[in-house]
Amino acid sequence: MVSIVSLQGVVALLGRFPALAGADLEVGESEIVLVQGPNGAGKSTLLRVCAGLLRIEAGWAEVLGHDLVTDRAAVRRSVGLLGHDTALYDDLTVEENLRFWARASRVEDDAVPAALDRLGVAERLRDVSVRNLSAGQRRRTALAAVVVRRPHLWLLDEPHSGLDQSGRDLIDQVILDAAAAGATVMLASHELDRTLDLATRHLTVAGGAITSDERGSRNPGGHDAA
Amino acid sequence: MTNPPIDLPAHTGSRTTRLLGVAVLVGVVTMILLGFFVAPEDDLMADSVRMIFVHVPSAILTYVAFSVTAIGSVMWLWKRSVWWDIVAHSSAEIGVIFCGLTLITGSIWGRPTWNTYWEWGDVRLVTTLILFVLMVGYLAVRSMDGDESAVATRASVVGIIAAVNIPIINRSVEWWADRTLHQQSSITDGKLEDWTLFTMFLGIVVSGVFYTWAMTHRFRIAWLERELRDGDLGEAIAARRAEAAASGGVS
Amino acid sequence: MTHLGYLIAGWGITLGALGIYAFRLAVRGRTLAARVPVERRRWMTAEDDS
Amino acid sequence: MLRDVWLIATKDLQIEWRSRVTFSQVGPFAGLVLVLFGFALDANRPVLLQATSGLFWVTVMFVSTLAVQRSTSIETTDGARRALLLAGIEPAAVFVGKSIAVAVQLLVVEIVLLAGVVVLYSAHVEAWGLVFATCLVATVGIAAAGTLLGALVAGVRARETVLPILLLPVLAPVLIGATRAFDDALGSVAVDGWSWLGLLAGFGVINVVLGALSYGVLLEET
Repeated sequence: MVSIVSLQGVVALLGRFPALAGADLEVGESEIVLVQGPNGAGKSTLLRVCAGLLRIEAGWAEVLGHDLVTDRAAVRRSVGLLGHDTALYDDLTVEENLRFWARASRVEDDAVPAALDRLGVAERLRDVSVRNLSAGQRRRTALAAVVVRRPHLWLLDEPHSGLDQSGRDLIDQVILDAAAAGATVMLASHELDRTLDLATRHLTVAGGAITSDERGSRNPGGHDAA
Repeated sequence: MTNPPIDLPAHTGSRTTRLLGVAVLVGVVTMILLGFFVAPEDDLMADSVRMIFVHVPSAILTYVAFSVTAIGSVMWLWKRSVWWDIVAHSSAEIGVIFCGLTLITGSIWGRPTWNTYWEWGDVRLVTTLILFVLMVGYLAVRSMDGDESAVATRASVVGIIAAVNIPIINRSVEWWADRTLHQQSSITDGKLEDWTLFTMFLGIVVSGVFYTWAMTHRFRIAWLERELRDGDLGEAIAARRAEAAASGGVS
Repeated sequence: MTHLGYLIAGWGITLGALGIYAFRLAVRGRTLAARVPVERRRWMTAEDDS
Repeated sequence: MLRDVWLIATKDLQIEWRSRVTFSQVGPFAGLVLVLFGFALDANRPVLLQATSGLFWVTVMFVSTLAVQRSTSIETTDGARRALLLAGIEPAAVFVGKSIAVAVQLLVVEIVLLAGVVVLYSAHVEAWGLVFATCLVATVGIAAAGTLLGALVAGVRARETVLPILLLPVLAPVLIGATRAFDDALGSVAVDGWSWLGLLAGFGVINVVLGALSYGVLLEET
């Protein structure tokens, strides 16, 4: 199995608070990993560490073959992170935002219309300023920006929040397609009823460490085991 | 740590700092005696020349202190050394005091000698004022909210910006004023009497010793503050892991 | 002595300000040190012991 | 690298073109300054003419703090800073791109101000070449120092007060140098204006280099 994420005893600080206090994790190709746990457990920090955004205070970590201790910037271009904020510019239109982020990430911006279609962002909305979008439309646009990048590792923090039923279904499908295409997905979520079936693995995070790690009902890269 | 040290004092002093402190006190008394009774009056400035004994040492220590801050800033960015970060912060705080004193004594001295409290045409005065504002800005950045290492990084960049820009500020003021009232290096042109020179250098030494004393105490205070605020990282990690254990045991 | 007023002001402010700062440092050090457990007052054991 | 610089600069300018946030703050402010000083000093036209160049550059200084604040808040309001890191753009390219956008906006303000002083104060420009060269070189320095310090206070509560405290003293050489060069160009004081351009250029180079080197650590930290 090719190792995509490999953490050993990782400690990461927010200020001086050890948000991760010795996390160990191995994630392989095409896995869909659900990260669950109470608020403040360290889920978002775990995703940010995997994205190469946080300094690693102690321990060892490798993501997509990049050593995060010595050079955490190198991995960034290959991951897609959907965080709590959507990283969209209010005064640009939906399409302009996506084209900007595509060019910034050095991918072709021809993929932009297709990605917007994929996320069900209606044609009439594309020339609207992001400022005028609803929270759900904004979230879809942000996820479209991740889709455009075609990342090898998807890091989704509460991807379902603020979305209607069709939006949630759409996100599940996007995640499944990504995994089927060989990407690895880690998603932090509280919506267990929805995500438990989706994931190939269930991690529980508490106190800045991974406290349980179970196989899910779905096999990596394959279809329903049931 | 087998024998716990007995009777540790609850203050930031030590034998060394007490020695330094005594040296400063002796130095100050000597300065007053030499400055007011031994050093002769100046032909031009009469007794007002005795202001030099507090003004010049303050000015020199200002630049020493801010140079240390600049070095500490570089070392923080380069090595992420907390030790240097505290040094930079402590030195800036003491430097601002010396800088303020330089401006105040300078302008008090300016009144009898130049007949004005403030002379915009004077290069060093104006540069020192700008430096003062910059370092107040440095301390303002220090007191901003945000996590500790972010604050240290922001402050370090300010320290470096100030250090890099001060020469060009000085240059610009120099050209702009195109004249300066300041004593054209009164130290080297031999116009000062021997005792005046000696007392001034003694003043620099005494201020330097005071700076060392204050730095030591200020450093230890900053260290204690960190200890109180963060505790030990190892303990924090242990506490964090205990949360995990409480919620179901580590796999 | 000429300019005595100016001199007293200049010297007084300098010594006064530095004195007050030194005093405040010492007081702050004492209050803080009292609140930190003995084993974490590092310099006392590491550098020199009085 | 150049491609990224262009991308960032056009993005910031496009945002300003759409929203006109900076312009709507700065326009009335600059107009007000011109008119108020006109009232205050008009009884004495020679004094007004003498003060023109200083007035011009003091206004530009204040405008620059507004422009920099806006330029910074574009990236901080919705976490775009983090996204820029993830996109893998060189921080130096972000710095240069944002500086260019700020500089272009400042240049527009300067042209408007220039028209203002010519019309309202009847300032007589003797050397247009010197005026434009000064604006260009001074603005590069202002934009670079401003963009760097803007990133430094980004996302902090007291940023509106801290930014001017830091930026204005750093800009002192620009204020002095550009004012002197304008004095020459407007014929109000007999100095050699071109010699001041060297100082302005030096300031620009130093602060562009400083910004390009340190923008990255600031972007990473927050």
